[in-house]
Amino acid sequence: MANVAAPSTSNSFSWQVPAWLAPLAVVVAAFGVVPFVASPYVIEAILLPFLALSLAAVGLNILTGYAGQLSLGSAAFMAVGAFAAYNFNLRVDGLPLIVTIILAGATAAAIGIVFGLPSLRLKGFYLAVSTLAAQFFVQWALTKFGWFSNNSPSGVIDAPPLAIAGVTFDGAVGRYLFALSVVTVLTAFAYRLVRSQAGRNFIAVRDNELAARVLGVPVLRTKLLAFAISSFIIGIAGVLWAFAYLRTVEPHGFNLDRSFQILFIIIIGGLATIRGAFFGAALIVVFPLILSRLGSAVFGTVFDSGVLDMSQRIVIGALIIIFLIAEPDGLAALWDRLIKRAHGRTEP
Amino acid sequence: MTRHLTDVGSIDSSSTQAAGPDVASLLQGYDPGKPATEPILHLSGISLAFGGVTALTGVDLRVEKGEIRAVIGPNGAGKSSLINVISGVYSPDKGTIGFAGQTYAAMRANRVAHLGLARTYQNLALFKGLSVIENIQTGFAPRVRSNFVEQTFAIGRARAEERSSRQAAEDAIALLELTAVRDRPVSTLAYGLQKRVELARALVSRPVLLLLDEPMAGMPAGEKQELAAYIRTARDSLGTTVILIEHDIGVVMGLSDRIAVLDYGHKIADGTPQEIQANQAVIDAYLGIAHPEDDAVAGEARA
Amino acid sequence: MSLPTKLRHLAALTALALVAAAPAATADDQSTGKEQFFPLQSYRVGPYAAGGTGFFGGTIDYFNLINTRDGGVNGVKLTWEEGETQYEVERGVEVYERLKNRANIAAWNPLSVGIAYAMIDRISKDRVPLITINHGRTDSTDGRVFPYVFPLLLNPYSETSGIINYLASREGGVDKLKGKKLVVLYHGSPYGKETIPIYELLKDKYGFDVQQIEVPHPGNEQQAQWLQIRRIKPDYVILRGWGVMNPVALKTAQKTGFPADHIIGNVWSNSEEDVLPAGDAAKGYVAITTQASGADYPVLQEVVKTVYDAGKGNLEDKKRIGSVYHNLGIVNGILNVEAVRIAQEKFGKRTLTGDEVRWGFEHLKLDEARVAALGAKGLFHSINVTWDNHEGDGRVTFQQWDGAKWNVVSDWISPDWALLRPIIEKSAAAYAAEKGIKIRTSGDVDKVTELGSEAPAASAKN
Amino acid sequence: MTGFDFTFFLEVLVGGLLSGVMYSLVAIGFVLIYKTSGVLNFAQGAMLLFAALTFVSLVERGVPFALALAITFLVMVLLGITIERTVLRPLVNKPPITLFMATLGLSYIIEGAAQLIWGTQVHGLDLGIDDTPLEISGILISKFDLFAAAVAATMVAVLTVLFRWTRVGLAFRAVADDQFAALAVGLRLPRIWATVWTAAGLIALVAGLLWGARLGVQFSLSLVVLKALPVLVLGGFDSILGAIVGGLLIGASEKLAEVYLGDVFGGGIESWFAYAIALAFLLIRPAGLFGQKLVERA
Repeated sequence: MANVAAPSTSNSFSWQVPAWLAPLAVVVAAFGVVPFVASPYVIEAILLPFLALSLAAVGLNILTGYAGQLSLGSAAFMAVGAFAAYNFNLRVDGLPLIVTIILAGATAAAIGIVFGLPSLRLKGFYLAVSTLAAQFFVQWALTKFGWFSNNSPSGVIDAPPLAIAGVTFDGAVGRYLFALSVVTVLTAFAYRLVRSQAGRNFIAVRDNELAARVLGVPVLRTKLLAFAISSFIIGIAGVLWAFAYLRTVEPHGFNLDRSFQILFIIIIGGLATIRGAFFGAALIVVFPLILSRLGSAVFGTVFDSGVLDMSQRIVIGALIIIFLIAEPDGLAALWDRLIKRAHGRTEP
Repeated sequence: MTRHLTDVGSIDSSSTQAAGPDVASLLQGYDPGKPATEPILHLSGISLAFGGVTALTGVDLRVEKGEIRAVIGPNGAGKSSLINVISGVYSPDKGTIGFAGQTYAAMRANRVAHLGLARTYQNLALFKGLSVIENIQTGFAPRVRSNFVEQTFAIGRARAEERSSRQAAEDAIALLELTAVRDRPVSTLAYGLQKRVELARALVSRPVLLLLDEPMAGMPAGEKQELAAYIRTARDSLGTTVILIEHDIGVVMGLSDRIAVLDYGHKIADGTPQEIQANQAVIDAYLGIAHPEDDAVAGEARA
Repeated sequence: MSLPTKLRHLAALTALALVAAAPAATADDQSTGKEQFFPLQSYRVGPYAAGGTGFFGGTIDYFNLINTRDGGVNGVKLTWEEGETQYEVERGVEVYERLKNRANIAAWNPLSVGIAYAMIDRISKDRVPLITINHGRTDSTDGRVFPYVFPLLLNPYSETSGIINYLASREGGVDKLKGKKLVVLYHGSPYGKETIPIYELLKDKYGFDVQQIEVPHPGNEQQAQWLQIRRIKPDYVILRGWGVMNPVALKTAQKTGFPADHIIGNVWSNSEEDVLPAGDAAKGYVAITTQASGADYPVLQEVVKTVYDAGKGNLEDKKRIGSVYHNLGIVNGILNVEAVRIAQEKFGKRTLTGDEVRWGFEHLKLDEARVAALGAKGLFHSINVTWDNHEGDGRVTFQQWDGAKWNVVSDWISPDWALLRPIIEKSAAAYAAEKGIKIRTSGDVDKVTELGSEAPAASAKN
Repeated sequence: MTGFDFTFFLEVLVGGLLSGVMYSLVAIGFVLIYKTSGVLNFAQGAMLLFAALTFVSLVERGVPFALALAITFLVMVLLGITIERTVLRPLVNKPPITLFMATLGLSYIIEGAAQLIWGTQVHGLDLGIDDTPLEISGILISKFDLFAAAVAATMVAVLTVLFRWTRVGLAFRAVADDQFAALAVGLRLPRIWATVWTAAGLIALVAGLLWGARLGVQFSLSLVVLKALPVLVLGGFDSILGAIVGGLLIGASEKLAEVYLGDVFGGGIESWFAYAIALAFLLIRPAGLFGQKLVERA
């Protein structure tokens, strides 16, 4: 009986950094260093949207990246989360913020399951288009029924102050720390999840649904679970977007463009990687700012802001295509390669 | 070989409990070579057609516990349709399927695993995004009772389940000698290795009945013999009954206990390899006909 | 094979550039000269670009006029910087965060309800006025609760009342409204729904019949709505539209045989961009406005002469000079500049703090004589902002589209402010209670953050 | 609501059917590309905007109608070829979902480019068709809608002829049935794709002009794809007949629902109702309108 020749893996020779060290360092820096060095502008205009969108992308990645169910309705679940949190906070006296957030996520999860039901019958583009129903229905319902926005005449509502156990997360740094904590906890959860049996089931359903079913993977339950967990996380991302970042909640901000934006994040960052969501969000949030700043620095007032923004739209579209062609595994894979190469160079 | 047999012995004793009482009782009656009185699988009068094109007509098939049962036939004879009927991918138009003491009009794909059935595919159906061991662990799915919260936080039932699925996967890896590649992404493996991973994935849940859909298609001769040996190991050490669909007569003759021959959806012969070799109908319908050796690419419908 | 490789390198390079390029920090522009800075959250891209280019073009044109012709406001130069928002809230917030630390900010002018809402907390903390001319949050009219927010000239409630008053004058008196049938066709958004209760209120008061029909966003299909209208056979249809919904409404009205001159547009349905795509179907259509269109007014002539003829005009297409949005921008420029001027009279002819400019807005009284002196007679009527009335009793007029341009077809009409004020106060009081805001009294008005006592940058630090 | 006004019902129905034709017009562009390359081309809306904007800008610059049409035609051909070269060819053999995402990126590029080249101004577009209503036994019918329906019918006829009876059509169908097989028998896939994308560009031009005449040529024009998507779900992504029948069904039921059920839901339900119809239909009849293998299709 022939034995399989042991393949020589390159990393078996090199010294190994524990896998948890890098993320831990990032988290420590994010908590311990960033609040002291980042200007309010960086926090308010870059880090807060970055955190909220990263989290939304982590959520979508579970559904689309891991479980293979393409969704174009992410923004709707963000909206559900934001409005649910607003209403729980408003209507239940003395509800702790943590509970409010969890309930908001649970509400989004429930709605996610409802809109995930077509996935039991539909696949691919048919499913993707059907998730648009969520997008339009949720937006319609939130504007239609004034109750959701506490009958505010304009439909735009103000976020309540963020306070946990008497500690108020006011000001830019406070809201940043609040958002960062939520994102850290949920990312850790997602990281564990995708490595568990449930995570393996997601990938099995994605890669070969029939084989998964014959193997005894509960395919329908797995799909609905993916919808539920994904919506839960995206819903909480919506809470961060509304409560920590913009401080107002309005349905228009959760439109189809936002759904596409989140989808772009996971494509560019890398499907089915947790890190990818953060890489992608960083690019999508920071890149336009750099581009417009660079543009106005280079061209001055030759072009008005419109031209710059138009070019930016083109560049983002082109980036997506370039990534799909050249780096289908996204920034996360690119990063790995860079690290590997750097590694290779330092070693004799 | 001996080393593995001892390994397998230890697996058996440790996993009887996990396998569940029904499987255990089924295994107890196992006695290789001698057909038991009650067949483990009994197809009778199975007919199947796709929009007027007949795939199977009145096929009967008895499979005894512990045997390696081959189904052969030329291209388009209905072999894959038969395996898809047994594994619940297709529902037959007529006929019944008797399995483990129950009779069904049709199997349901999402239930077969729980009944103790596992299969491989003519065109590999591995989960490309998972590593070798993760692929194999997926085969443990029918035993999983814990929910995602337990699994995520490794608490409650999930803790024990993860341990036993890991153990079962490690056992299968050892049995099929995949240790060197256990953590590699499955998509990076050579074709023959992938076939073996698929076999391991099917075996990990200790199936009562294992369906192999052209496991050797597209393999060089040497690898075929190797895989045949692994299949025999699996049967010998785990007591799994095997139904094998294969093109390559030579491999089948050496590997299987009994052979059924399909042609144009009809069963034209059934018997021991020696009987089949001597059967004139088979020689006419099958052996005399030249056929393309490799049809792994132009595969039959998997979906 | 070579293409993907090349692309891969390109992707790698881009990613590297992104990682390397740290986000540009905001540079504090500590200029020593006398100047007053206007951050402009403009939008020249996206679905509402037409409105953005006209409005911000007009405001910038007027600032240029003041700088070139007068050398600034009493020698204080006006400066500005644009930040593109695409009408999106988060981009507006980004621009706000980027520009808020600049020195000498006079006021913010976002021309977007969403952005304005997101800024209310922030500018209140920073003590810089937020101008939402013709739009914005209705209850911010109540200066007792919203000291820094100014929905100048017209809020949505006044607009509604103005339209009904116009219909009354067209019918020959308020009593003639009784028994008339109106349909309000509104955009399916918070903006569209905001005036529903006001129409109900006015219905009860005047005894007309009103049905309010929603058009889902974006409004590119209105067959069903107009067939309903055809069945209702109303005397007037009030169009509370937005963007593409407006021309489609006019086109569909024509298709279903409803006369255009019985359709009355609101303030977001009153521009050239709203009627041009409808072609002939828009002929005869009437819409409310706070500022007349056309370039015949002296101030516009001066803009053309001083700014455009010197090649410094902001509009790319000179034909748009005097268009509805451009003139709204000009009026917005006038109001901002005059507020600065009024504040200078109190605090000295120097660079002012935002809070001092706020004081200026709260004393922004331009009567007809002053408006005429500014060269804007007929362009807009007058304004009288006080510390507790941040709208300033703006008058409205109605214009009719003749296929090529708008013509004014009514007098200056006053909305029924007395009727609306209690609703506004109630809503503002609720907001104050929710936010724990102390309601101001007239005594608080003159308490002003002065230059140096607390720099705006310091208050922005939270 | 007392008494059922049958004339009114008919009027709503006819109006809905005619609206449906406009949806079909957009949907056909999707179908063409899906049939041959298995891609849901989300950039169809952007192409529509680009075509209409190019045409109207040329006309406004004094180019005669026919010449402007010809130039736009050429531009769309170039666009089709460019897309094949730069996007499709490098992505050949990638999963459909990847291609779909690439078309999302493509739509950003085309939208940005269209507005960069031609500006963000709103344009009126007059095709010279009077949109006064015809009254036929008490029912108002729009002349413009009739014209649009005639154009759609002509287009479908032309496409049918093209598919059934020409060599190109044969190649199209071969590719649609099995890309690998087509490749194997030596059909030149790139050329066929370029042709198909060009054809889709032309459909975008026709649809863009008709929709542009209704809405004005502006950014929102690209949003009409959202009206076409439920039609595709209902009719199947790969059936031109499905796109037509689906469009009619969606148009009619959406309008009837808005008028008769609108009050129940509080109005404004059109934005999602079409999706609800399409989904409900698929759940009841998973095979779709014409028995395509909708559900198993990945």
